[in-house]
Amino acid sequence: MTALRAFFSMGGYAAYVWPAFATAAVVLSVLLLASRRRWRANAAALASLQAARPGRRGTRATPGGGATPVAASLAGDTAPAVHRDA
Amino acid sequence: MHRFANPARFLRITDAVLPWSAALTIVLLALGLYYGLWASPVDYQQGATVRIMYIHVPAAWMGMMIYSLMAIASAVALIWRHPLADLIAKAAAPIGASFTFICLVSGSLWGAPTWGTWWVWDARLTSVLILFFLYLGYIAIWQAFDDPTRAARAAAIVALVGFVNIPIIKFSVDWWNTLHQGESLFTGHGSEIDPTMLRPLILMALAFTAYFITVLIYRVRAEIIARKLRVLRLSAIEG
Amino acid sequence: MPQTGFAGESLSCLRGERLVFREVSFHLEPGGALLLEGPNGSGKSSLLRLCAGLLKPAEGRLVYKGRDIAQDPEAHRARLAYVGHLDAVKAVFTVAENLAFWAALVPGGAGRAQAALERFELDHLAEVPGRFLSAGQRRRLALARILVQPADLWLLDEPTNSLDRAACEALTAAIATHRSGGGLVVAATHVDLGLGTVPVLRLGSPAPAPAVAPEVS
Amino acid sequence: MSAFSALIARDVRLAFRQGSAATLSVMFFFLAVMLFPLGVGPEAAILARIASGVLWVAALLSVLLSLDRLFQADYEDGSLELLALSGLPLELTVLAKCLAHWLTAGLPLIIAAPVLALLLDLPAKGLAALLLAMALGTPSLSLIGAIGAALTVSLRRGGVLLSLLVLPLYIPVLIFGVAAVEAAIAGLPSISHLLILAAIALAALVLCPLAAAAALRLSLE
Repeated sequence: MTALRAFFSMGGYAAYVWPAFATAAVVLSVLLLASRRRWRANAAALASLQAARPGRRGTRATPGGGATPVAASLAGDTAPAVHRDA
Repeated sequence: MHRFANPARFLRITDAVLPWSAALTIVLLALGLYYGLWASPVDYQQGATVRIMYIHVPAAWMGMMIYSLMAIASAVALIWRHPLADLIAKAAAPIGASFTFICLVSGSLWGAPTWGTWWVWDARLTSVLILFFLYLGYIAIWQAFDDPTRAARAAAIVALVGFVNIPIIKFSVDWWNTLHQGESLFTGHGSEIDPTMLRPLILMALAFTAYFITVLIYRVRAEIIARKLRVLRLSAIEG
Repeated sequence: MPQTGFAGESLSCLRGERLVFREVSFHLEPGGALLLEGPNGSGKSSLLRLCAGLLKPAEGRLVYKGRDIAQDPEAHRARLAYVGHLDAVKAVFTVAENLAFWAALVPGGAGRAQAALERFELDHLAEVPGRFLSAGQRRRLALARILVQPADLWLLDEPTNSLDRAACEALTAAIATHRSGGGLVVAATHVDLGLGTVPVLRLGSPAPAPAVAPEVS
Repeated sequence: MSAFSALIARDVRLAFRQGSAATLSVMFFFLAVMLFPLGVGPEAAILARIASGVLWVAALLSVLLSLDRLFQADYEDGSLELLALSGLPLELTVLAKCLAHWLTAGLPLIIAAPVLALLLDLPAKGLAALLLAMALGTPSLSLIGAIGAALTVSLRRGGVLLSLLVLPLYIPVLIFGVAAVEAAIAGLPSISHLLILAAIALAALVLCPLAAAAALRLSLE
């Protein structure tokens, strides 16, 4: 037990070492969770938005999948070369 | 920026990378903490507070590395108008700001026992503090514009201007510090760091990098989907 | 590719993430005029800003005398005069001072200032500070500014805003002399500018096909 | 060059015609400096010790306050887009406006500085270095500030964001400006600090118009 207590006392500097690690842990985990939640929320919103409007959007058969020719060509800036993947 | 750029390739790549980076983060973090907190010697002078170095130094490295990455991504976005570069820079900023904040807090905690106060205008800490405000400026400019494409280009300019100024600010703050104060606590640990201390430092730095990649993937995906949502909602109005 | 005059080839315009218009083309011969019509927000101003070079087309290009204007923006700027919604009149400067500044930006502009003022009946207001001018007088000052510039291409965005009948006639006359000298005019307006039968480019109708978002792959 | 000088003349005349614009930054400079004795206490010893820092911080803030005058008015009344369409390249337009801004905001501070140096008991040896350092430093403040002004010109309440963007970039000018004065007071040569200030000014002269013009094109779309 004493080894454990010695470990946590950090040679008397516990009041400095642990808060440093604690802030790092808190900040990094909050950032991780917030980022993941934001991704999940957006993905859900997108799914529901597309589910709610399949009639208008889904039927448009687009050759070769992906965006329609016009939309795809908008991806190019100067020369209207179609580059599908960013 | 292209409304219809198809980020399929990016999504495919990150699908593969995500599980690996997440697993790597956990493993490296565990190893780093084990070696950092347990299996490494105590400093003869500072005692156990030297362990804070394993958070403080990697966080400083990450803060500067991420800002450089943002500057490169911004340059790519401005010059080649690559539609994803903006999103990567925007997604990276909060992560960089968090690391810089961690670096400041851990720096203050590390110095407190020997300085007797919570903050000393040490050259390194002051530069990191200024870097923190560069991050805040970058994040603020994104939110200032209501049109995302304008915000993207304005933020790219801010990132590049900031990046050009970082060495000048670093030089002037270091120079200012030697003028007013001479020696500072941190110079000690730079050179004669023995290998047993170096190992946790590197492990923690790698752990932070893996963490950065993981969170960056989440945030960039959220941005891509957010853009699609905007496009869908806009076309709903036009349609 | 047309070698003379000013042409737009399958232009598409993105304002932020909104598709304003796409596949718009036009061709103007020297001395020609083009009217832009369409509901608000249909992109009339955006097309004019594209022609001026303030805005880059998302797709397609603008060609002047056979050369893409993006290749030499400075030369393009030198050959155009643009009148937007705002009049750019400084309240603390008099009418003459306002015009003199814009004249100083172009070679030989000063010489044409007096004639420009007379053309739009502003000569008697020369010493009146900008803040005392009515909206119509400010608009006439903005129009007088384009007479000072040696421009082949006039880009007019709702030029007749707040103009009285006499000023409209003065504008029509000015456009006529400009076109007779081989000048080109692109104007967004819903008021008859007395240009006679002139090609009209209708924007915003039928509504461009709604933007299609790619399926989430 | 006539277009370039015509634009400078117009902006300077505009600043003086609007009356308060030019004197505003000097009045703020005075007020900001006057606050310090009231706050820190009137003892000459303390004031002399912090005088160069106070003068430089106050000068920096008064330039910062007058930055929105650079593009805001022209953006709102449509002159800016006409200037962007004029024969003068946008980078030169930005340079002309920065020069005019320096003439109406930076220069008056240099003229007012000796009086304020007296108020703060700045040692006489430091005065020459102060004026020289401000002459070399304030142009950089206008040029660097132009980038922030250009970025926030289309924003309704861009003022706070402007200072958040610009102040970190002012730090090198502040550090070497004060160092030049402190060195002179200590009897040391301050030439190296002045040279660094000059280097910053030259770099700003070249790079800032590019960045500011890019930012302006963005908001003129």
